[in-house]
Amino acid sequence: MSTYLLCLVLFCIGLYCVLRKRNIIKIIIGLGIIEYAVNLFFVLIGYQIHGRAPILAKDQVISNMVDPLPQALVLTSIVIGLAVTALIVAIAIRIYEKYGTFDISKIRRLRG
Amino acid sequence: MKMLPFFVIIPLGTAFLVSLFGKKIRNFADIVANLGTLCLLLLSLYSIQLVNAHKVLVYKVGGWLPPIGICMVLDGLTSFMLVTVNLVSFLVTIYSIGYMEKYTDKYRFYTLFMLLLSGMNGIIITGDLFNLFVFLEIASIASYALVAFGTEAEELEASFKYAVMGTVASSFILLAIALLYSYTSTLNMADISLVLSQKGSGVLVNFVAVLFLAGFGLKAALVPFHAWLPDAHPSAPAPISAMLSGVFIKVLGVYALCRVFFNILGVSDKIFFILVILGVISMCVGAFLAIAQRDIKRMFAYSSISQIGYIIFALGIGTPLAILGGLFHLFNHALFKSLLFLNSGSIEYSTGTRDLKRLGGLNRQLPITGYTSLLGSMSISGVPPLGGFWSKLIIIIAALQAGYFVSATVAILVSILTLAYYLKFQSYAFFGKLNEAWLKIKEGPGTMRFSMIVLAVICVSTGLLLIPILRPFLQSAVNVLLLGNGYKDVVFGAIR
Amino acid sequence: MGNKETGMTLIVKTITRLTVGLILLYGIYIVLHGHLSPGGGFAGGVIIALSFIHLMLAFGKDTALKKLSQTVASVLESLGALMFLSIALLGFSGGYFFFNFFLHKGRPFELFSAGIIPLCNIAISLKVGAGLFAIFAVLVLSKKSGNEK
Amino acid sequence: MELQLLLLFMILGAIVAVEIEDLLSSVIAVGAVGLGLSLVFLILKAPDLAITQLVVEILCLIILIRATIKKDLPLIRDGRWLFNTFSTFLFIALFLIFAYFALKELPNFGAPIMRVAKEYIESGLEKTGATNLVAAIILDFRGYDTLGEATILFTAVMGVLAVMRKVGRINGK
Repeated sequence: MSTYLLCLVLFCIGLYCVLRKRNIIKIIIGLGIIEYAVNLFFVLIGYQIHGRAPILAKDQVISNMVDPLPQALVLTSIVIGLAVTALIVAIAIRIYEKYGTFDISKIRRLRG
Repeated sequence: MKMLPFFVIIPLGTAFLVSLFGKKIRNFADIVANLGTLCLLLLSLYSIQLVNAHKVLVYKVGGWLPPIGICMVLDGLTSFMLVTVNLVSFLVTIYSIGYMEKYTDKYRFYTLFMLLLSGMNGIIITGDLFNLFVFLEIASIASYALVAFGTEAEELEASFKYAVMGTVASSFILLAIALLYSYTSTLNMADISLVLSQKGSGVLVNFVAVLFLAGFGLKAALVPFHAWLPDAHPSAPAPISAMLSGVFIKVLGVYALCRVFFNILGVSDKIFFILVILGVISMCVGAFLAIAQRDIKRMFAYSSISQIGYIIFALGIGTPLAILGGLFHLFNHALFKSLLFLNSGSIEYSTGTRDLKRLGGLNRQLPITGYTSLLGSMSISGVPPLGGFWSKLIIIIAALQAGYFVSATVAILVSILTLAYYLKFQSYAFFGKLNEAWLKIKEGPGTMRFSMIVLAVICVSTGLLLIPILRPFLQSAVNVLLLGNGYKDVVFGAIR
Repeated sequence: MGNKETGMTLIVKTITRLTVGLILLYGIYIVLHGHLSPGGGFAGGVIIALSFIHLMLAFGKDTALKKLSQTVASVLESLGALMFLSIALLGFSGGYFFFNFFLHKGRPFELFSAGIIPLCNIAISLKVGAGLFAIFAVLVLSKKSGNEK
Repeated sequence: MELQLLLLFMILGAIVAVEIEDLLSSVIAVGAVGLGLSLVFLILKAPDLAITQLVVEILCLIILIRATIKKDLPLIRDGRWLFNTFSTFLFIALFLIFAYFALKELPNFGAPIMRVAKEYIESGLEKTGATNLVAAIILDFRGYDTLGEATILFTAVMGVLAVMRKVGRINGK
C-alpha cells in the first residue's frame, strides 16, 4: 500500500513539473518522470512476495513466479516513452532554432 | 472473418513500402497510398455486410483464445466507425495528391498519414484494452509529427503543446489500465467486464472512470481540456486538419470513451450526468469562441469543439433515440467538417491566406470551393433538409423526451449561433466585393476538386441513412451501445 | 564533445576502438538469446545503436556515418519493419495472423528453438538499432547546421 | 524495505530534477531517477525490464544532453501567480486522496490475482518453446502488441525525420 502511494507521489511530482514549469526541457523531464511512475506502478502490481523472475531454468520446477504479463506490457511502454521523448526533443530543438529560447512564456505566437 | 487483421495490415504495409521506395520512384507514394485507402474503404463497406450476416465476429490473433491472446472484434459500432474513418481518409488521400505538392518530402507525409490511419483502425477493431492503448499511441505520435509537418514556428509551437497534453492524457489512460489490470487481472475487454460484474464496483472503479474520462476527454478536446485543439488543428496541413477534426478526435475520444464506459465499466446515472454537463459546456464554449475568430481554420477548430459537445451530450442522455442521434451526428460531422477543412485548404492553396478580413467575393474565382463549402456550412448549422439538420433534430427531440429541457434549449440556441458564424464565414469569404489581389487565382488541381465535390454530395444525402433500408447501418451501432454489459456475453458467445 | 570533425582525445579514441566491437557483439548476443535469457530484440537493438552512437561521439560524425550512412539506416529500418510484418503475415499459412507457424519448436533451452520468436527478435533489433541511430544522427546533424547559422 | 528506500531515493531525485535551476544538472538528476528505476526493476524480479530500462535511459540521457548542451540559458522563472500554484497543489492533493481510497480495494502488494498469468506460467514453455516467459508473451501470445510497439518506434523515427526538415514548404512563406 505505502509502496503504491510512493509511486503515485512520483507521478504527481512529474505532473506538477509539467503543469507549473515554463522551461521546455523541464516539461520534457516532467513527462519522463510521469512515464517512470506509470511503468513502475505496472510492475509493482505484478510483484509476488518471494517470487522468482519469469525465466525457466533447466531441471527445476518453478513455483511462485512473479506475474510476467505486466513486465511484457511495461517493455512496450518503455519503448513508447523513448519514442515520445525522441519526438518531443526533436520538436524542442526546432523550436529553439526558431525562437532562440526554451521559455514557453516567450513562445507565444499563437493566441488562444 | 479472415479479413479483420487487414484493416491494420494494409495501412502498415503501405506505410513501410512508401517509406522504403517513396523517395526513389516518382508518384509511387501517391499511387500506393491511394490504392491502400481504396482497399480499406471497400473492406469496410464489406464489413457492413458481415455485421448484417453474423452480428459479431471475433478474430483470435495468433490462434490464442482471448483472455490469453489478443482478439479483434467486429460488431455494429466497429463497422460504423470503420466506414466513417475509411471513407473520409480515402477522400482526403485523393485530395492530398494535389494539395501536398506545396510541401517538401511528400512521401514522408504519406508514411505518417498511413501510420495515423493504421492507428485509428487498430483502435477501432481491437478487443483488448492494452492493445487499444498501443494503437492510440501510434495514432497520437503520428498526429504530433503531422501537425508540425510544415516546420514553421507556429506549427512547431502548436505541435509541442499538443504533444505535451497528449502524452499526459496517455499516461492517465495507462495508469487507469494498470489499476484495472490489478483489480481484474485480465486485459481483454469482455473479460474485464465479466470480472467487474462479478466483483461489483467500488471507489476503485470510480477512480478508474475518472482517469479514463480525463484521458479520453483530453484526446476528444472536451471543454476543460480543450486548450490544445484550436492551435493544433489549424496548424496542420489541410488534409490533416480534415482528418484530425473529422475523425481523429472521434475515434480517440468519443469511440474509446463509448467503448470503455458503455461496454466495459458499465454506465451509471452519475457518468451520464457528467457527460451531459461536459457536453453542454463544450457546446456553448466552442460556439462562443468560434464567433470571434478571423482565421478560417481556427473558427472551424472551435466549431469542432462545439459539435463534439453535441455528440457527448447526446450520448450522455443515454436513451436509444439519443444515442442514434449522437452517432448519426458523429457521422455527419466527420463528413462536413472534413469538407470544410478541405475547402479552407483550397482557399489557402489559391490565395495563400486564411484571414477572413482579406478574403471576399471568392465565389467568382473559386466556384467549386464556394458552393461545396456553402453546402457544408448549411449542413453543419442544421438547415433542412441537409444531414446535419436531421441529426440535431433527433438529439433535441431525444433531450426533450428525456426531460432535459434546459439543455435542449441551449442546444437550439447554440445551433443558431453556429448558423451565425458560418454565415459570417460565407459572407466574408465568398460573397461581397472581390479583392483586387485575387483576380488571377484559379481552383486547385482536379483531385482537390473531385474529393470536395464527392464529400459535398455525400453530405447532402446523409439524411437518407434514416430511411428503413439503410437504417441497419446506424441501428446496429446503436444496439452495441445499448447492450451495455451484455457486450461480454455477445463476444464470448461468438468465440465458441 | 569536440565540435570539429575530429572527435575526442586520443585516450577516448583508443578505448573506443577496443570496446566498440565488444558492445556490438554483446548487443548481438542479447538479441540472439532473447528467448532464453533476459533481453530480447529491443534491448539488443538499443545496445547496437548505442555502439554506433559511441563511435559517433568519440570519432566525430563522419567516421560513424561512413560505417552506417543515414540513408542505409532508414532503409534498414523499413526493411526490419517489413520483415516483422511479413513474419506476422506468414502466420496465415497456419491459419491465423501472428501464428507461430513452426510446427516443431525445437528443444527448450537451445538457441534454435521457440519458433518465430528469435526471428522476430532479429527483425525488431534491426529496426530498433537502425531507427534509433537515424534519430540520433539527424539530431546531431541539425545541431551542427544550427550552429553555423 | 530496500524497495521503499529506493523509491524515496527516486522521489528525491525527481524533486531535485524538477527544482534545480541548471538544466544540465536537472537532466543528470533525471538520469539518476531512471537508473534507480532500473534497480527497482531488478529487485522486483524483472531482469528484462532492468536491462531495457538501463539502455533506454542511457540513450534518453544522451539525446537530452545533446538538446541542452551549449544553449545559452537565461534564468527562467516559474509562473509567479500564486493562485495557479495553489490550484495545482489542490488538484494533486485531491488526486492523492482519491487514489488512497481507491488503492485500498486493490489486492495487497505482493499478492497479485494472476487470473490470466497462471496460464502463461503453466503452459508458456510447452506452447511456445521459449524459456523466457516475457519473450514468449511479447512475441507470441501478444505479438500483435509488439507489432504496434515496433510501429510506434517507426512512427517516431519518421516523425523526427519529418520534423527536422529544414524547408517545410516549397514556395511558401
